[in-house]
Amino acid sequence: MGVEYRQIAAVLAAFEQGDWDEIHLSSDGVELHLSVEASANAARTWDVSLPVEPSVTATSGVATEVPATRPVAAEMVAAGADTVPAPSPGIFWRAARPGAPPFAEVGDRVSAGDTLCIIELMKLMNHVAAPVAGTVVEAPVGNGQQVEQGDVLFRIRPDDA
Amino acid sequence: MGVEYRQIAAVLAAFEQGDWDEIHLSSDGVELHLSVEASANAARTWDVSLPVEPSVTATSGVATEVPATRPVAAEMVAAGADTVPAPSPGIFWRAARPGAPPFAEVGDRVSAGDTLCIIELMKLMNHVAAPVAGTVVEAPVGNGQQVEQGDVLFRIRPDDA
Amino acid sequence: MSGLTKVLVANRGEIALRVIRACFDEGVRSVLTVSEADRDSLPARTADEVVVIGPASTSLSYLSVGAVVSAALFTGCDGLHPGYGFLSERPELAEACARLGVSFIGPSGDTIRRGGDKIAARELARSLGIPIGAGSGAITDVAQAAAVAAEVGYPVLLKAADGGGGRGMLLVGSAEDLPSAVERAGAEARAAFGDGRLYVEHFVDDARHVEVQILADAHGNLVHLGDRDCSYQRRYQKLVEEAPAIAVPAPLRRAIAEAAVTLMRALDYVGAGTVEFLVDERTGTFSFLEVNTRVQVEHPVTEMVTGIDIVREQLRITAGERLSITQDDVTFTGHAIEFRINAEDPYADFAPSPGLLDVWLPPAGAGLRTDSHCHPGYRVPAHYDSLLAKLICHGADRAAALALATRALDAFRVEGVATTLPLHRGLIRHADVRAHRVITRWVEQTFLPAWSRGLAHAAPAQESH
Amino acid sequence: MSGLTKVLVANRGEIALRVIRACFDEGVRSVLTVSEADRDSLPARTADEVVVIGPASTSLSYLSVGAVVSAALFTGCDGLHPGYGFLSERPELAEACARLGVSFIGPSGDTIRRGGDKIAARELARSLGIPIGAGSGAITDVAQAAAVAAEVGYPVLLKAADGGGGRGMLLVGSAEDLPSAVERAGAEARAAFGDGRLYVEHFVDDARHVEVQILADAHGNLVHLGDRDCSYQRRYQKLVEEAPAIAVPAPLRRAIAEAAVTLMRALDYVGAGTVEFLVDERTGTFSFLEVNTRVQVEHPVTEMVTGIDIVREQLRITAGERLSITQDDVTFTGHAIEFRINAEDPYADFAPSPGLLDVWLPPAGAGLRTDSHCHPGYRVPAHYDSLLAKLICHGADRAAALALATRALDAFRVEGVATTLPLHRGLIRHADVRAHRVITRWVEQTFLPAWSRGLAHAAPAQESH
Repeated sequence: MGVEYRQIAAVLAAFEQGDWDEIHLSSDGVELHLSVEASANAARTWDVSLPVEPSVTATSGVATEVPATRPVAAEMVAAGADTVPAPSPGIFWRAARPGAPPFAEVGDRVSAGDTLCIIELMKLMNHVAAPVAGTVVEAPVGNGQQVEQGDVLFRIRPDDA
Repeated sequence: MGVEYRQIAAVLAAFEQGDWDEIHLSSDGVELHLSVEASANAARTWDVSLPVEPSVTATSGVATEVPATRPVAAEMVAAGADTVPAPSPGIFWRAARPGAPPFAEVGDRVSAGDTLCIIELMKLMNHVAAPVAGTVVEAPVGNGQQVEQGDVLFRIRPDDA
Repeated sequence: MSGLTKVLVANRGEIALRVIRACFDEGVRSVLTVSEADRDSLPARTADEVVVIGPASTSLSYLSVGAVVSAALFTGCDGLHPGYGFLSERPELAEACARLGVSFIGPSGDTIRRGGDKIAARELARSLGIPIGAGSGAITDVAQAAAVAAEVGYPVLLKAADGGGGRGMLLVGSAEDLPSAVERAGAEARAAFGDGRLYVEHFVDDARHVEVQILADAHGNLVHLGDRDCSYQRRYQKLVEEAPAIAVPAPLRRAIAEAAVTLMRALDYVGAGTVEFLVDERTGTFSFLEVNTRVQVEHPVTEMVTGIDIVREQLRITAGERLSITQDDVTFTGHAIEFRINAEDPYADFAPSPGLLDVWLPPAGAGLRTDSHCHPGYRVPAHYDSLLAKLICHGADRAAALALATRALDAFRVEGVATTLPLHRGLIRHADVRAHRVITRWVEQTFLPAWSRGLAHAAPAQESH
Repeated sequence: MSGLTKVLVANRGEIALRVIRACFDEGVRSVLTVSEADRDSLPARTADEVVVIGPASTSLSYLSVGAVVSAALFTGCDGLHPGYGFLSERPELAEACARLGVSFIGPSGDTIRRGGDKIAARELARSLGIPIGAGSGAITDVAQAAAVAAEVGYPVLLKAADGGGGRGMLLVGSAEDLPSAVERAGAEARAAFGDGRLYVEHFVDDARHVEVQILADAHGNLVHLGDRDCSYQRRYQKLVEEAPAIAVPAPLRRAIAEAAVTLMRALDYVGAGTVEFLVDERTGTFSFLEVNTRVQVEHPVTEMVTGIDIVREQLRITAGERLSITQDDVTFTGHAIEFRINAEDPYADFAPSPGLLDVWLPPAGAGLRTDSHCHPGYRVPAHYDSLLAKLICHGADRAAALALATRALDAFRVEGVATTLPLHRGLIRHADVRAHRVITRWVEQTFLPAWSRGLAHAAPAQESH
């Protein structure tokens, strides 16, 4: 069982051939992290760490609670700004797809009804629209982060404020 | 579904014919308790209570912890007495079978090796023997009670104490 | 006796779940009796209704005829399935049901009395020309026992007339041990069964335990579903069972099946039942042991090789239906082995091990069946017996069943309580098991001593327990 | 391509568990890829080994060819099973496996390209004389689309060339809606599949969705395992599937099966795959829809009626074995229906419903099979699709399967998240379902509106959700 040297070598060889940016694997206490710098001629780096953590095969038959990510405290409301809460739990996406420009960043002017972000819930993509016209003054959630219903996604200072 | 009047009547009729002392049933929020006094001519009593508690069919898929019965605090040691701890978890039985005289009661003189009680564990009957000769000064566990390993079953004042 | 609409399942654990599911399959509602300790059990969650019949203590719940019969009336059941153990072979329960208009799923009280009393059944078998072991009728004192023992030869087994499932049995090696043994066995039988009658049998050294499954309807139709080899035993408790009993020569197996049919016909048997025999490997002969007037723990191995659902057949028979099969319809496919996974620590003299199941992950796959009431997070109570699960492995032949069993036992993950899984993993790899050479003394006299020595010499056991 | 000893299961959820168990059945070790969110899943606990390949986000884990292929090398796997969805129909994965010496459990990258591209597959079917729906090749602008639509007649379906499983489809009722629809569908297809090519098809009003299961080995042997009727759909997503497709006239079914075999032979198909067709109820004709080059969600209904384990066959085929069956060996017994139990709230426009499963108690019994990765205490993650379980009901005929399904759906207990169970309970009792009159528009146009009205008029829903 376990991971043997020749297996790690096989991954390295594949990584050299492949056009992958980064690979991070862990199994049975062995971690393997391979990455290549975005710049054209950067050296590829690799890093293998031997058993550090217990086997990743979970040993408990009782599910553990996964703590929800709660990005910001609701009380930190920027003065005079409207908040845009998450309409459901889900995954927060800033852009329509990886690599695309974000829908809205801090400092952007938005109109009421503009898409601010996507909340992905079980493969369903829900566009979240700006409730008012104004300027984005806060965007506390990181791309790809999990949010709970009601979490603040954006703060917008209305034009008439 | 649920329990209907004619079903309760059927239980009553059976109870009248049977030679049972006591019947206590509950289902779907209906409780039925029938008992007869030990004396020969005593009237039979019966008591039916209608929905009071939620359905007994458990609704949780996650098992709840059953608190162990821990009869006495270990610090209440009678001065100069030896304790007899439970060798394993199990059910405490004072006598060899229902109706038989108890092995040992408070005030009884016992010799080392005498059976004091039975601890029943998953149908295995373990006799618990007196560690010393002496007098039983305390017997804190009720017949049929569940005990955990180490719970004090008896205190015995040794003859030489 | 016509139709069943709602059945009281008067048992707990895996057999309760098994019966509840058979009711579901037959389109019959199920009501489960539970003690206070079992209110949240998996069978309780699976049954259509639940009735609490008393505290955890079995004498006040699962062993109370009054509580169980009242529960059937209380919830409007027209049938009652007793499972195995508890009240399943108590004629009083069958009779109370008959009196109160509840169909007992099992034979009549009279048949239970005549078949379940070990001494009466021996006499019946003898009268039918079925071989019985050298031994006695009922004995009441040491002198009688000594006379019989001297005649049949030591070692002898003392057995309780009302015993069952290996309980109330005592092996006596020599005449000097007999007096104290008779006294002890009598006292134990009185305490356990309320009946101190004993009988004495010669103990057969190289014996296999072979039993025949019977199904009979109320219309005079009776078939057998073949035999099982239950020779893997510890303290007269079965650990592993196989079907069919292919280690026994075919002519002997035919004679045993015929004897079982003859005996059950003489008992006017209705329902599912088993006739147990001992096969003497040295002499190639067999002798009658006892009748079990209920479904047995090991019934699944027969189901796997015949494709017949014995518990559903019990329900249909009680509903007044005719057997849908004749003896010619009963065919056998492959080989099945059952392992009893008990909450006992085989590294600590099989000490019972109640507690919380942190991990419970039975294997699943083609040819595998796990009958169990356990689940992750289940707290195995201290009040009841230690059977957690039965793992049944079915293959095209015995070698395939053994190969599957080896992988399945390795894959079965339990943490939180000690179980007999490590024992089974050792057992299944033993040359004697592979060669099908296991006799009733084998586990205790051959396997366990060597296995324990092996453990002592080996690295610390890997199994968490 | 000879032998398999250790297989990477590159998927999650019920299909991961299904493949892990097939590996167990075949005596092959399984290694499961998991994202950080699935480390403690039931499949993770069941697999022989686990390898964490990335964070919860699918693009960085289950959808990363590099991560998945590396994981196979990292853990020394000689095979890789992609399940369905995720990377299962990505030729890049099959090709990377081939390059790196890992046997991909599925057809070659070339076959996936030729079969999986909807437009290329339509052309191939047309060249083989297999009917295809009235429609276009690839269109690149609104003018082309308008011309085709005018020719075949409205309503038309816009489909993504690289779509699948109902994604990337848009129904257009009239010419004025076409321009915006083409723009939207093209953008969605680019976003979802990285390929904006579309094609246009006439939408058939009274259609059944019928598909044929194929198995083919690497030695030129190819059989079909009969058909399935998957007409119960909402938003082009299948909800319920049946096998065989007995509502379709027998001569038509034979022609459809022949067409499927012809097409898959032309693709040099190796492995398990499906050819999907539309049957026009009015004209009694059929037309080719698409090829699925992977195992499908609904494969169990075919397994139940044929007795053939499709996933084990996939493993054997990849191991280089010959099919153990010829077309004549494939026989059909009874009828099977599958229900997809999704974590969606049918009372709230099918809103996804992740959360903690407080109660999870699937029914069990003869003829029932539940394929699921769920268990009590499982937290359904927000990151992945909503399929919790497939309940498969098999009966001697369709009426028996429906009767069993009714009882099984009623007995299935889930609390903590909303599911589609109430929908299925309503659906199974509908006269159109009983009469087998369901066409692809039926759920959305007939059933759901009436069901919702019924709910509005009825007492508050009993189901906790």
